[in-house]
Amino acid sequence: MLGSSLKHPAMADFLFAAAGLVLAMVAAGLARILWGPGDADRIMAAQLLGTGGIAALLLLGEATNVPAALDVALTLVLLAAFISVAFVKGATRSEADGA
Amino acid sequence: MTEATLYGLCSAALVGVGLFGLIMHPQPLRKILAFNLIGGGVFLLFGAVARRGAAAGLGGDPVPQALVITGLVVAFAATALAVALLLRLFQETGRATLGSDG
Amino acid sequence: MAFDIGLALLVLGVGAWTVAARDTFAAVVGFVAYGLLLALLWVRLAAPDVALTEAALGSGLTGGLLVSASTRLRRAETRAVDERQPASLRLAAAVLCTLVSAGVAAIVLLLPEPAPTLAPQAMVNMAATGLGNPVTAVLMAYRAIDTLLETVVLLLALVGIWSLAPDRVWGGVPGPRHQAEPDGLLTFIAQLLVPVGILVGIHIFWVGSVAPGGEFQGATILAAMWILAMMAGLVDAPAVNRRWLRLMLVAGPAVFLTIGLTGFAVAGSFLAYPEPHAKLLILMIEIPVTLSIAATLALLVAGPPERAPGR
Amino acid sequence: MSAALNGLTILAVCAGAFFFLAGTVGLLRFPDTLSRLHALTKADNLGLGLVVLGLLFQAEGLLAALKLISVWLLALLAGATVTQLIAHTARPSGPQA
Repeated sequence: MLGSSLKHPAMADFLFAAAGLVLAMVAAGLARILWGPGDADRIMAAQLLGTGGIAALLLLGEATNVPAALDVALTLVLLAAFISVAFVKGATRSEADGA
Repeated sequence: MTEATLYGLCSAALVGVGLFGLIMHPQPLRKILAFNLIGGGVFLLFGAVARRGAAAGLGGDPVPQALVITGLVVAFAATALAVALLLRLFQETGRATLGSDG
Repeated sequence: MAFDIGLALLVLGVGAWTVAARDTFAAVVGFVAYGLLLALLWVRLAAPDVALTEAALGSGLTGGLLVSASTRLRRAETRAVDERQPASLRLAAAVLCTLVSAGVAAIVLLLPEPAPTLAPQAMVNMAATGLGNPVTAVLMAYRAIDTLLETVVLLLALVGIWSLAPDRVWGGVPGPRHQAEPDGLLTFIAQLLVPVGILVGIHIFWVGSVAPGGEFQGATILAAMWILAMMAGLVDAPAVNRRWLRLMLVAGPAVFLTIGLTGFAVAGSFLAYPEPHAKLLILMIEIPVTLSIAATLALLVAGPPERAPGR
Repeated sequence: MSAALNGLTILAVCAGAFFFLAGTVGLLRFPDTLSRLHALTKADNLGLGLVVLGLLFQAEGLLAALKLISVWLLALLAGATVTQLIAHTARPSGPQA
């Protein structure tokens, strides 16, 4: 976890700053879109936060030398798709319930 | 201020925010959400304590970290049970509230 | 530090939004975002094992469960909206919550210095377990009793959910039957994601002995993939009275308990492992436990039986 | 050698961050939901791809590189198909369809 690295310290700083920047961008977008009128907008907002969050996570993991961040990113990608499918299935089921 | 203190304070605020939601929302699903929010805050407190205990080449004390993992699993089990109860209530009565009216 | 302050504020903001949102579904989406940010935060707190658990279970599986519940409850929820509480009650609640927050904050600020830690002991004794990941060593060796009881708690929750089934579908199949469309998009995505997800799940379980990961994280991913396959109609949920299913559910805790009891005979106390074989025994526990947890988690999400068992 | 790789990393990560920035600006400026989401999805997936590319130059070992690439591919594929699925469910029941 805290293994030695040959990475240049300036490189770690750069990646760290990039992680912060990407996260800030995504947060700005999130605030706008969570207000969106429909459910579909919102679930896509979460999906998009996912993309940016994963990018930030990968950068952070590389900057602070946590290789397991890759596994966390893989997990997030898989589970984000799972949540979206649960939404689609739940929405169609809700219509069936109402019919 | 260290990052452990910062995240510890963040966890304190999260517990308060979650508790407010738990008290104020009439809908059970919102209460379940708030309960999970509080859970996140409490686990984060453990995380801050673990981070403070960084020693022996580790970034944090593994014992509280393992406790958080156990806690997350139990919180999930409780959430799943609560959601199942709520959905059954909805199936039986067509309502998803606990109000005594109607 | 600027990054940490920003991340902490972001987590707080999303958390507050989850409470404040008027629409329940919007709040649930906020909660999913909250979980994702917490996973980032756990990486910052040097707890990658917890980050994995949060990503898989705290945000992922819980998120999926709440998303489908809130879409199903949609109409009931909108009907129930606006039972506004009186202002005096809101104020009282706000004061109470501020006090609780202040109390927790005081605890954080007054934590003893230097911080007590079990990290050195965990590292010193790790060689005896044959493991390379201290968190797994805590879960499977030092505090194995917690983990054993936890697997039992999961089973109890499942029994609770199953007992909600109406009489006519007792012991039946959870959830609706999802029809697969051979050329459908959902079938495609499931056929793609499920095998990859199973590989990732096994990988994360397997590296858990030496690196961040372990049985809970791996099992959660496997569970999510099973439910994904069910939702896409690739497989049907099993009737909960199937013998193989019941066996699969109890196999993990049963093996765990058996090896724990054997500890009395071979190493002097409950859940003690004889030193040269510790790693082998831990692995013998972990494999069935992972399968049992995966099945239990998936069935917890699937909910109570809704269709008669048939055949 | 390592300096050149570092340079490539900086270049790709900067380009990636730029796309995330562009996505957010598009989000704030486009008029309607659909075009906002359209722009944002494209920009974010490209941003993630460039970040992954940049980190590939730093990857230690084949497994790490493989994981990085799979993260991107999965995000791309899952994102695209899931967006389609959501669009299908959103259309008939959408309030202002």
